[in-house]
Amino acid sequence: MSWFADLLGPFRGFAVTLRQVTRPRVTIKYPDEKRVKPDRFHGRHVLNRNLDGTEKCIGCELCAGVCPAKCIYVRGADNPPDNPVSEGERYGFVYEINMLRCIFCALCVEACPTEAITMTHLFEMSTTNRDDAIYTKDDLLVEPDGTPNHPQPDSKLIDLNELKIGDGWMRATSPSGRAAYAGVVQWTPSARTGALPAERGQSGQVNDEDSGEETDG
Amino acid sequence: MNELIATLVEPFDAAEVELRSYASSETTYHAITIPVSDWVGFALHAHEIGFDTFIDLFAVDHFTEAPRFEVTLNLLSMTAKERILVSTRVPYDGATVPTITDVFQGANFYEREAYDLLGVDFPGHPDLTRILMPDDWVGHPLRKDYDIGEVPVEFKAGSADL
Amino acid sequence: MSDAPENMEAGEPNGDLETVQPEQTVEEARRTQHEIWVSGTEERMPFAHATDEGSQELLPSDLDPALDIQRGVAVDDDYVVPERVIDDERQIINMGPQHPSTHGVLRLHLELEGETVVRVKPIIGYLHTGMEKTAETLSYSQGSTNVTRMDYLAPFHNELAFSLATEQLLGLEVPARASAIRILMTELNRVSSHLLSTATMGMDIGALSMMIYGWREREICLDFFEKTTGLRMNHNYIRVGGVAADLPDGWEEDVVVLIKKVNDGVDEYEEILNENPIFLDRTLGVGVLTPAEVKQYGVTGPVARASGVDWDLRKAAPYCGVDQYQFDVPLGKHGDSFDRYKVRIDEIRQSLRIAEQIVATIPSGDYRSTDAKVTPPPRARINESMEALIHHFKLFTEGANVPPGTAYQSVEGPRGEIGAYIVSKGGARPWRLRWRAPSFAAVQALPAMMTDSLIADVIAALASTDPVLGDVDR
Amino acid sequence: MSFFIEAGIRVVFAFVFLMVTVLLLVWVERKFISDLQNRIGPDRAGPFGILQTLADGVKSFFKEGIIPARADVVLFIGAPVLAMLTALLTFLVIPIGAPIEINGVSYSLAAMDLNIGLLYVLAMSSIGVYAITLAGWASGSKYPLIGSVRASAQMISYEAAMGLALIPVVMFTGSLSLVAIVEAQQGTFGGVIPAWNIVLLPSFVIFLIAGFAETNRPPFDLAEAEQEIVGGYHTEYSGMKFALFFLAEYINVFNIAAITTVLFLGGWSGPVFGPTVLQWFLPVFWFLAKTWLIILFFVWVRASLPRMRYDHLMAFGWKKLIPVSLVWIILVAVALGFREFGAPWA
Repeated sequence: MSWFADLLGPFRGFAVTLRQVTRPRVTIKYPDEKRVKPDRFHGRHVLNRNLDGTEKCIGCELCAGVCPAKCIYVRGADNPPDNPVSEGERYGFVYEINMLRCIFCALCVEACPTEAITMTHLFEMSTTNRDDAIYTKDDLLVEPDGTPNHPQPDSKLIDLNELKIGDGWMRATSPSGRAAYAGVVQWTPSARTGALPAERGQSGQVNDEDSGEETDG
Repeated sequence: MNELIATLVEPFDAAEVELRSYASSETTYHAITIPVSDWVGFALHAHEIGFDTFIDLFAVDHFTEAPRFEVTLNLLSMTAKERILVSTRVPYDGATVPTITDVFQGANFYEREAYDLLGVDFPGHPDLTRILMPDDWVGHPLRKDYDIGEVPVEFKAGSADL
Repeated sequence: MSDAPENMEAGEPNGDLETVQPEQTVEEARRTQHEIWVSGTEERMPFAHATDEGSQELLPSDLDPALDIQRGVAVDDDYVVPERVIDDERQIINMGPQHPSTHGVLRLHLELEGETVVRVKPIIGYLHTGMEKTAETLSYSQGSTNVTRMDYLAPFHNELAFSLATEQLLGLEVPARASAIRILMTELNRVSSHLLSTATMGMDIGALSMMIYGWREREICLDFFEKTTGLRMNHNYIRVGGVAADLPDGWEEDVVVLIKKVNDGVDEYEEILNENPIFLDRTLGVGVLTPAEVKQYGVTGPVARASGVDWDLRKAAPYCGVDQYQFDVPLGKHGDSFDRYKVRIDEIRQSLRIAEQIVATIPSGDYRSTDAKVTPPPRARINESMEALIHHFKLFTEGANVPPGTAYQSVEGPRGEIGAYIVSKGGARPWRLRWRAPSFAAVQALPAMMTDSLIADVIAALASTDPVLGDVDR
Repeated sequence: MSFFIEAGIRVVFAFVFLMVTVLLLVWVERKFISDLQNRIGPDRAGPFGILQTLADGVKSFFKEGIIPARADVVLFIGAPVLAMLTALLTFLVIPIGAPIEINGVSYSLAAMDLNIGLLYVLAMSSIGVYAITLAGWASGSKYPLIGSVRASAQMISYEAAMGLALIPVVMFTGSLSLVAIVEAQQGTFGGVIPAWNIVLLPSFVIFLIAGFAETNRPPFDLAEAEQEIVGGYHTEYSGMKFALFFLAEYINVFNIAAITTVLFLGGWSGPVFGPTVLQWFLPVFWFLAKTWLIILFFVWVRASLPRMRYDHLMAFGWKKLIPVSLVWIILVAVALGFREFGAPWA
């Protein structure tokens, strides 16, 4: 029957296309349905707070220094001794990100020594003027209870819940290549996400001894 | 230095050969430096003895060093599985390297690119015009004395004196 | 700088061509025929024709020796140059920079006689963003964010070439797991790139569904990249010294599923295209590139292998231990569009085969060099060790210091040899980064493929060459 | 007077019917092709995106009409009108159902039942070539010119094949009137197989292939070949003028499918039963069902085949289709001769 198969060869494409009718669709109805993004997704930045409400940012400007696109502007200031804003000696007095220049490489997340700047799953950030794309500290910093802010909270496209998840890249890069640190929690919990577990690591085990408590997210 | 490379550089007294190896690999390649007078002759000779695959040609601006421009030719011998990087140095005044488009057709675009971005002249090239930059561009951007230029990044607090 | 070659005399005047006078050199002809506007002035001279492009203009054939040189060498005996009609009857059309199938902003000046393409001139530079210059201002740790954007369909390969070249300068040994991860990601990247290429080739030839199917399978690859690196393109994942992060939880299952799905998808493409008489008519014997031309123009990768040139850097100059995996190098015979398509399809299968082996054999251990001068310390160490904190700050502000020297490193990208040539004069930034872009050479070889074919063949040849203009222009 | 009233009603009905059909047709094509490609397809305007075409039409209507500087204005505007006109006129002779008898008067369900209907169809599609050729020429631009040259060569070649494919049908049924052709296909062979002209299988296949070429549908859409010559003859068209071309193309698709149904698939013939009103509508239903099946086939082909190359297309038309048609005509003639006069040796 091989001659028959040869004869059908040119028409096999018709069968392939017709077969697709029964397959599930690969496209989704975007603004109505949203793709589930992976943990490490690089989305909009947030500035985190500690569980006690103090800011994590200590104004060290490492993020601004490492940024290949030079899109971060930080100016630190000394903490007022009576009412410290951050845990350290200084805090980020001005913190701005020009989202028009940001390339979402997440080097700032890797650079931040206090896990103050992390990335979330929100990427719908279109604006109608250039000014709105410059995110100030007010837009970036989460509330003391962990609720994130967004400059256009009412936009239909935006699911603000996506701002509440994230930090995957910070967790993923924390071991910095050391197998010994895989599965070790190396960060302090933040008000936005609570305590986060480490990734499973190469041994398949999560080392939870440092995290202290179970995560809820 | 293996036999093929020895044959390659043998007619050229002034050629210097340096053996380098790739990262995380045992494979090696040869960096050869020749005077500019031997440039076309070397290319021809290399083509004859088997380095017939043209891979790359580019220039480097060393700026602070005496012969300022370095033009490097990257050739491959697929039969011998050898790679050579042939370089020559030319000074700022008279940064001219004779074209090798007669030996390797593929050098055409690459010499145009080197001319366009670093201002090295290739006399004899059939169509030495700018290739990446606009025709009316002034200067050669990859030269070290070419100003990088800067676009100020807009920030809300950036201009305000806080 | 007057660069008009002295030996290039203009030919006899041919017909009554508008403004070209006899006894002009090429340079003079350009100058008189095309008044272009001078930057900095408001003045803008009207162009003689709608297709004028200053010195990039396709001149009458007797005035343009450059293209005759580009027309191919050592061609087959049956390569017949048809007798030219006089230049008056030529029609020049611009294909691109805005055209549905020029893969970005490639511009082809086509000289037509009816539908037959007599001469082709590729014009590039519309996407030139000076990335080689940018690289000189970025440190080695920032550099991979830059190079990954050059060939945006092969970001991992670009990062790998850059990282390997830097490691060559540093004399750095990379842990085995890092190498395995690098190979896994680059091979999957090759799959995704070839899938896209096959898809767009189908689209360009008019097989609409092929487009969607190719992107469908590519999506699976991109999903895996996104899960691993957080980004779908331009990952900045392969860094100097290793990779930025370990593979994500559950990656083994993902890769196994990916291999199965992509293999099934590729089967479908072959069912649609391989025996389709129209597809065969459109691609067999179209856009032929001979092995001699391949070597002359420096075309590498699948395009070269389709012409029967057995050259794969993974075999010839293996990097990251890719030689320890079993795979074949698919070769074509005729160097035509169909062979290029077929070589890509076969390479997808071979890459998946490598990925399969990596899942089975990946070693555990560190996945980034532990050299404190290259790799930042683990996050937990920052709070414990003063030295770690200093290293952290130094690496993220200044970057890793690299000793002086030069290094060339090439990897086998989806489009051919991606070469990174770094000149270091010490310090944390490259003095010069030269990027050997495979598409650049391929674009240069386009006239050899397209001359004396039909417009439809131009598209088939271009699609099967698969140039990425981000790579061409950098 | 009553003739004009009746004609007016028929024309208006035909126009409305065509417009609704085209709206549906574009939607069905987009939806079905998205099914074939694992996509969702249009789903925003109206339920299942059924109003998408309407939205696109309204958008085109309000768009600025751009006329290129070098265009020949009269022809540039006239060409889409001509394309639309020929497409609409072709439909007039197609009977979409069995004749309806009211008060003893039989009304044909074709807008007009010409006794040379088939010739008329061919004539209209020949004039349709002018629309495309003029559009390309009048644009004053290079890609459209190439497209229009391609189109004229292609459509003239395939018209020959199409005409030759129709000759056996005419010989078989003995009439050029489309209504008569359908009526000749009533009944069955041996009471089981419907007596449709599809028994003239080679004619059917050639006609269908030529139909693809005549309507500029993939795999023969060389005249507009987006990937090669950008948009072919309608590269420079936008707004309402483009929409007219677009509509004309889809009306032509429907026409070709309908004519195929009429000529080869027995037109409106099918089981008819029930009360009078149902007996009026069932033939229309059978006709539309067959036509839509062919349209879906058109879409399916579009999703499955790449575009042919120009020279292959011409070679295919002249070297394959036309010789096969000629041979087939002779075979049919001989067969008919046997049927009519008996074997010469008998």
